[in-house]
Amino acid sequence: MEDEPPPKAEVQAETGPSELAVRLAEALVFASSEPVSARALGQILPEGEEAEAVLAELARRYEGRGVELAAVAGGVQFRTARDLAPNLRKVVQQPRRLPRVAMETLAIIAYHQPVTRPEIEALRGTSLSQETLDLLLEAGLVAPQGRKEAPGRPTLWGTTPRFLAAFSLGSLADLPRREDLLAGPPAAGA
Amino acid sequence: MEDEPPPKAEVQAETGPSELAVRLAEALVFASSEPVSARALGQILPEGEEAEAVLAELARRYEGRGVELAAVAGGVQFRTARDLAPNLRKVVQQPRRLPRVAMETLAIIAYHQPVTRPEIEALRGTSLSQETLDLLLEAGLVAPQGRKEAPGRPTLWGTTPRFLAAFSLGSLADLPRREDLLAGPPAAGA
Amino acid sequence: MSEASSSGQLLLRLEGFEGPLDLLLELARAQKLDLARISILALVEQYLAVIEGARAVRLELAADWLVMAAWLAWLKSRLLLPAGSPEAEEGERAADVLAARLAALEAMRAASLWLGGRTMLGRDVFPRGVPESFVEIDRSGFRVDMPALLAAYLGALRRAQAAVRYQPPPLTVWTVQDALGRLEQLLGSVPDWASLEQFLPEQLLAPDERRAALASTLVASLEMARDGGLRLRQERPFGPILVGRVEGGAGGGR
Repeated sequence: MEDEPPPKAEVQAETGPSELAVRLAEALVFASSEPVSARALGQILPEGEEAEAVLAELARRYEGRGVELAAVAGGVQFRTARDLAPNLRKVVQQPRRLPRVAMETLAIIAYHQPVTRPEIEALRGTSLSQETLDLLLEAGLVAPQGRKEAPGRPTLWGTTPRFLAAFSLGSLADLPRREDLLAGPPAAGA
Repeated sequence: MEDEPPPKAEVQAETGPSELAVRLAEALVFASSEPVSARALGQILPEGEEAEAVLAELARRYEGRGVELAAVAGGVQFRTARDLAPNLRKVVQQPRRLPRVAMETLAIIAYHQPVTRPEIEALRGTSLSQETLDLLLEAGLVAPQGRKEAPGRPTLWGTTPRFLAAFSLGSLADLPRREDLLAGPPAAGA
Repeated sequence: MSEASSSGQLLLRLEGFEGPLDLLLELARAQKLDLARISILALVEQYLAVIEGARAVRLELAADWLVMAAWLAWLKSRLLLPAGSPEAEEGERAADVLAARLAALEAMRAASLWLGGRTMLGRDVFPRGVPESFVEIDRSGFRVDMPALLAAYLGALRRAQAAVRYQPPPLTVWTVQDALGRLEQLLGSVPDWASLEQFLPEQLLAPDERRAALASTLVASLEMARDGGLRLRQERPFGPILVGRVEGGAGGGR
């Protein structure tokens, strides 16, 4: 450290920034949590160094590399090269849970398809919100399957192939039978 | 510096990592707040690239610069060159210094982990203040590691990967052996 | 003499020690010897001298200082015994334990110094000030599974059933009005005196319903008897109640 700067500083004074100045700028910009201005850099540079020239030299050295010196509000900051972003991006899947209402509606559609909205509401004993239906549509688990030939021609709903895939079912026939789900005597008694 | 990268990149194209691989490694390690392992780098490198070789090439390119590649905590991390610290300390925000008691407690946890609070207190011959423990926890240097199967099930404490990074250690195996610590007490004690 | 003066100095700094073990370690270091070869007896005497000195100037001492002093006094009494006696051996073992504890603490002091001498992140070297994160969280997927689907289905059906309000099955009641009609209808076709039971409807079978119908018929017959439509007779308490036609003119049937 002590043998480096003196000779170079003198030489560089005429031709450009010293190696120490560039190293200092590199380290400062790297470690700062805020963009570094030429003025801020000037405070730690040796006497006689031009902060602007040092930053220009630093930017030149990083050209085309994995990391580049970007001019941002208030100064400069290192940024990873934009062309590398797709390689660096790591997508973490964080699937949502279906809300209970949506799960119930899905189950009713699965077991009673094709089924109209009023029928779903009658089965659940409560009204079905558009949100819930939209959520199931968005998830691709249900789809309209024509209309019922009845007054008002209400839409019929059914499950999609994606529903089968999501629940690892070969076909709808693989759904557990209703009779197996509902324990006999209590259901009959009610 | 302009005479450095271009010729090498061409030479390396046949014998070593590709320029893209080095740029990717540079960007990834630069972007991370934690040390990056060769395994993690390998996941984003193009087919046929050796992560270890890419990191070695990257380290070589940063030698003597303002920012250097250090092997710590099972991976690599960019850090400012040590000789620049006196200049940087003036402008870069530093974490709080650990008082002697905290350093001693940290050493005990590092050497005796997993260790309970009463065990730490027995070693030091005095009670451990909540402040000290809070300080180490806040700095992310220690963490609970389960409970001891003993009456009261006291919490067991151990060091974190951040501890390794903070003290530039590759792994806990880099800590000197206790016998070696005691071998030179006159020197250390003085 | 030098011992006394050093004790005095230590006394002034007693507050600065991290407990009795810390002071003992400092005293051991003052012996400028390998920790393995320090004189525990000399150490004990120095510690006790410090504590005595503190008491002389009425310094408030925390309990652990005094507990250590008591234990060291006991240790000293054992160490002064002639070698070979069981008590002396006990003292030797305790002295070894103390020396081991001091060595362990000394090792950790050294470890702490060693750590402090490392290249420290944030002191000697600095990490990147603005780390970037390339992690994107994809929340578009849904987590579904068959048990949850089935549980939801059963839950929905159960709740829908619970929503239907409980309605008790309607009771078939033979009203007084019904009984009046039947009495009037049958009165002409029965012989002179007939038991009240004979006027009950044939279709009622349930015992509860039969008793309710009997009560209604009795009330109806009393009403008709009052109006002179029929006569009633009972031979004895709780005996069968007999119903008779009114022959021609009126007549109190009571």
